[in-house]
Amino acid sequence: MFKKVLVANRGEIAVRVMRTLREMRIRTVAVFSDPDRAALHTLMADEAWPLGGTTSAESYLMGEKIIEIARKSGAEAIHPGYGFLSENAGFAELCQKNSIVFIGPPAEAIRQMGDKVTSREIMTAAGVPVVPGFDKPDMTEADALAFATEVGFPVMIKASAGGGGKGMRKVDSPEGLEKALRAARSEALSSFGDDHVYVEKFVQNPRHIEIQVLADNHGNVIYLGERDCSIQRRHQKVIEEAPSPFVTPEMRQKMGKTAVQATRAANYRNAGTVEFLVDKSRNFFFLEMNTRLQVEHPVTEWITGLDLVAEQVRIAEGLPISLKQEDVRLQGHAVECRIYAEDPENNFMPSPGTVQRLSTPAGPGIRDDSGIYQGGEISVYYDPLISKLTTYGPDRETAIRRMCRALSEYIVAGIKTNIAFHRKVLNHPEFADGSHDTTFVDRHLDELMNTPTGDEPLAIVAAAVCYYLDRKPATGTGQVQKCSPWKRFQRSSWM
Amino acid sequence: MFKKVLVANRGEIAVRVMRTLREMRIRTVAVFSDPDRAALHTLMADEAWPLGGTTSAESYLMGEKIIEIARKSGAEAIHPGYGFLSENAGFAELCQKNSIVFIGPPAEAIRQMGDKVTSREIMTAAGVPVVPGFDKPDMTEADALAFATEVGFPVMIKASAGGGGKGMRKVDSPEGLEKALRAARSEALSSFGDDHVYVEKFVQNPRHIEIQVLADNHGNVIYLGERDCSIQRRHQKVIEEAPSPFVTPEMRQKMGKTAVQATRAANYRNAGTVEFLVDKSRNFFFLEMNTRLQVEHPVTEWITGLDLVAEQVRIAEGLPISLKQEDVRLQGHAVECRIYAEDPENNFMPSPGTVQRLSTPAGPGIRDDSGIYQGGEISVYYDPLISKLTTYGPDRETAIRRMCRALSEYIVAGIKTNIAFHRKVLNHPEFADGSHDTTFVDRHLDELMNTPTGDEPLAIVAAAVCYYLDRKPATGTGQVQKCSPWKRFQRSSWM
Amino acid sequence: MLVSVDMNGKSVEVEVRENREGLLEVELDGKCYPVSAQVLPEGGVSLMINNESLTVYRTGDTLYIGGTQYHVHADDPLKKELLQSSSFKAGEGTVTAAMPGNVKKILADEGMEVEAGQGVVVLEAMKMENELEAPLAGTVRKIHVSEGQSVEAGTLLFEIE
Amino acid sequence: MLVSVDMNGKSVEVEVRENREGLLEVELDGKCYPVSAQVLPEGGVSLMINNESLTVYRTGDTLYIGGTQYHVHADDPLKKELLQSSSFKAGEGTVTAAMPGNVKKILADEGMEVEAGQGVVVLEAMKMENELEAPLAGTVRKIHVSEGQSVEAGTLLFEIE
Repeated sequence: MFKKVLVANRGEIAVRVMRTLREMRIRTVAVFSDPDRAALHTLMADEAWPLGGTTSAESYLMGEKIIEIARKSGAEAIHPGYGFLSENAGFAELCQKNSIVFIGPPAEAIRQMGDKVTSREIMTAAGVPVVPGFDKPDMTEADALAFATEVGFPVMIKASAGGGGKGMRKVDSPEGLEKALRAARSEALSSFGDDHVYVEKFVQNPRHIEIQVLADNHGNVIYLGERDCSIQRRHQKVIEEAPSPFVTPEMRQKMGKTAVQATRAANYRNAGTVEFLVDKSRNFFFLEMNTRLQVEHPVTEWITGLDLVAEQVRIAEGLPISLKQEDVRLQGHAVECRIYAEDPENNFMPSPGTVQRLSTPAGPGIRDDSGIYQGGEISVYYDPLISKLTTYGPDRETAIRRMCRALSEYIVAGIKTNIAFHRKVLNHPEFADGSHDTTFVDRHLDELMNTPTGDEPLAIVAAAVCYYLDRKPATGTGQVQKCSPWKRFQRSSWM
Repeated sequence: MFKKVLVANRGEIAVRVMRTLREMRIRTVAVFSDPDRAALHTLMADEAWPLGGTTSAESYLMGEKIIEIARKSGAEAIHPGYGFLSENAGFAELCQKNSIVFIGPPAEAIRQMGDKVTSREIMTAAGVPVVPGFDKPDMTEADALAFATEVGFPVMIKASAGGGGKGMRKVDSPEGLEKALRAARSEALSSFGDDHVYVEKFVQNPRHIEIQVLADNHGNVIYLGERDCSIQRRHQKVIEEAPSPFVTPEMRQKMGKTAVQATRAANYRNAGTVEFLVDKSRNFFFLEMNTRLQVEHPVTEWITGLDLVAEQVRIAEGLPISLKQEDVRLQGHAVECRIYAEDPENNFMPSPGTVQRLSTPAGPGIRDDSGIYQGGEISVYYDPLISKLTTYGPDRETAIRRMCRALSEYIVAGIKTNIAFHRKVLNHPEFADGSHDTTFVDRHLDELMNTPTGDEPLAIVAAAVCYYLDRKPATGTGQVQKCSPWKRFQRSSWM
Repeated sequence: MLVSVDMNGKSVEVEVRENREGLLEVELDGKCYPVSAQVLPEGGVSLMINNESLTVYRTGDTLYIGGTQYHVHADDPLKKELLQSSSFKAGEGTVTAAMPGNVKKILADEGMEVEAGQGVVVLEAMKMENELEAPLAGTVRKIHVSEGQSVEAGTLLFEIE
Repeated sequence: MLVSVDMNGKSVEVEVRENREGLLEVELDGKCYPVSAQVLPEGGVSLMINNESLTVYRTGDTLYIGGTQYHVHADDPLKKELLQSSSFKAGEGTVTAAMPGNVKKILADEGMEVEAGQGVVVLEAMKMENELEAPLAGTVRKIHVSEGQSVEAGTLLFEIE
């Protein structure tokens, strides 16, 4: 059993991983950049070691330095969270070279799944359905046109090394092909240092559905049902749920078995996710494999009762997965809303600043995985994800109603957030009946932005009353009482 | 379906009930006493109506006034929570007279189960095992002695109208009998206005195990497994869990069926709890039936996935229970710690005051049902229970470790709490192996009070550093940064 | 007290009065709301409008009600009117008094460079001081009044170019 | 800085120094802890002792560390010594100087009624001002010193009866 584990991450995911480590009675080591001296993960850890630096590149991406801290602190393993070094095959190798356990898959699996062309090839060979595509090292415009004509427009051009929508172009007709090829290649070269692109059939209005898998060193591979992540904005997931309202039991089993096949084909270990695009006829196509813990893993934890981080740690320790496929029981329904420090009314611009007031929802069926605290700072340097709010209920409707209730209790003052945006999505009839797809946010953006809540007159009354209370002379009337808590706090010897 | 429900309670249970009502899209009506103008339940409700008064008797026990508010506000039903009017048969009748639905059992069931002697009689007639006892309207000392000699000392003298340990005396030998009878009668008279007492065999070192039942108006009665509430201090539950580490599957079924028998015998409707004393040989005896929602209901909600308040509302609306006995699936393990505003080091004296800082635990498998907020007041007039913290895990050990982790994140500053006391109980080997009984706290009180945490030297270093930082002249050194958040807040136009 | 509230680009006037029982009466769009207000810790206010319970938190011009942010600016309508009418009446850089008052203070000298929004003249009207700002960045060409001077509505105060 | 810390009825002395890098060095029981301190919002302090991360919240004399409350009183040891030795040395109501110093201020007149704990004489010693309090409630019988006077250790300062 590990005695000490370093968490090579920050924010909500570092906090979430440390919580499980603490429950496993494993000592936690945090690393922190200069702006993160007072970040929640730094404060929560048993040990905290300075990385120095400000930007990600200067701090949380400094693999060598993190290894050095692991050695100095005596940590036997490193949990990379998601993002940063989590899908960096070189870092996984570096851990191995230094006899530190990387809590994640083998470097080779990361490398192969990280390359879109290689992963397509592996999956095709293993009989996993992929989106029809065409790839050749020196693909010409004529090659691409021939393929596109065969499968029909529109098609997608994608960078082989790609991710995050970079080096990607949708082509609707033969005329746009040449220009799109050129643009995608140049963007791929500048983003990934590699101009290799390929062409894929474009799946119309797909759903994004992914399968959570676990694989250990004893040959066991299991799947833990699916997550539906079709509420996206610019390829960024916003709301996820499990199970998917679109997936039938037969389809679940078929997708699950396919994901296990894919996992075995990739020689995969630890927790991973096989992502699929699903068309309206419920055909599913391999999209990519994420070789790490996903942001949205809590919805799977709710419906399975498992702790996926604990499973990751156990697998990394060489233990078998704690249950067999036939013992996996999916019960109830869970929904996740990603709470971002961003301004939906200003094109979703990140909104850093001081959290002047924080009130988090609580009560039955609520889980808040947050990385912030009242009075703390949200830095301009890192991801604006401040919390993953998840709710659970016996059925989808209960989970959604519970989420609406939870969001109504959530106050993050001092910065802008997408809390109200979430409520509008949840109350939209297309989301309520589960018929939405990945184009939902784009199609309804105006509506999601400009719907009044009905509370506007109350807000006006409230603003006027606040203005009045601020300025009214202090009289001793009964109904309007002013009791400043600041005075009370300032009297304490502390400040 | 109800459109509006009045919650005739305050504190954490009022908040918890309102959360479910909101999820059911039912409008919530709070009532509040003068000191509760800014209490959480007042702030959270859709409507809040002043009761006036300060003490419970002047406010939350004013049945007529609450009915009047229900009528004025148009509430169709009243949820009484626990305590206050929840087990007041007269109030349930008053509701009925005013055509307001009382979300709880019929008045007659409350009345019968509220009287210890009557409930014993009903249970005995229904074949439910009760602790061997003796009761006669004009019981003499000789009667009591004859009974005690037959079943063996020690015996308990209990008030028929009793509760909360009042009018109760343990008698170890014939010599003490007369004095104990006299004392119990006089205490019963002054506490309940009724000096009727009876004698019971004393069960040595029992466990307190109770069965949650639901009964609807369609003849359905189901049980939802047990809760083990053996960690008590002066008959006050402190830690509860479900399932009980002491109960075998056979015993669970037997106790469950007995509880259903008891429920039917009492002509019961809605949610209720049948409490049993269990001796070392796993014999169980009916103790009493609680005709309301219990404080510890969340542990049952965790392991069943049900929302008991939602079930209560549905049953009160005349709908059947949402599931059948054969569909009840108990999964995993849940633990509850009652967080009290009290000082364990000063004989558990209540500790009212201002919550100067509040930091609640979060993350996987944690639920906090609280009635307080940062900056709010804990009133001297009401129950010192400020929160029910519950944790869940696939097994007992995980749930307990998770609770230890959660308690380590819980900060309630400005008042004293029993948070550290809970951690000591959870870490005690007798609790860890599940062999404890209701005498646990009394037997280990010294140990639970005086164990150092090991962090004392750190506390001393911290105190010295805080003192230094308070007094040191402000210099611009790198490592010691002082950034007062108060200054920041005060700059805002609000203050 | 008359309060001007801006929300989503629209401006409304709200009257807030306190009656003898200390209860507030808020008039908006011809409707009168009785409001019991209780200041809460950390920027909160609990309002009861009739018996509706409304809990509001505020930082600056942002109100938080039930998980939603509202950007609401409340101000003295007189001050607003003075400012708006001043800057819109004459040429872009010409500021006049919107109502009778008294010049309390002159904050800039002729020939001085000012930013848009920088205070130039403080006018006292209806017992309230209102700072009249430069409507645009530029040079103070002329100040037509002096401290202590009484002015009528429409009096030319200063010009920026 | 020397700090006297009381905990569970026991008192220890702790030395806190700041080195050139701005890092604190805390000496307790002969052991020296290097401490990096960061003040947090709302009464918090983050300490790193070597690399151990310790997050502490404080209200008054109560420290909160990992869900546990510690009652810890920190004070100036000199002030404590002065107070204690003063009030314990002679008769109950007689207060003497525990170390050499200078009488900075007299806060009470002879014949005045004072509460227990009420300040009577301010003594400056080692550049620190220390208020010497009445050890019991009563009347100030005699003040033996005057403002500005230098005193030796053991000098009788005042008597309460």
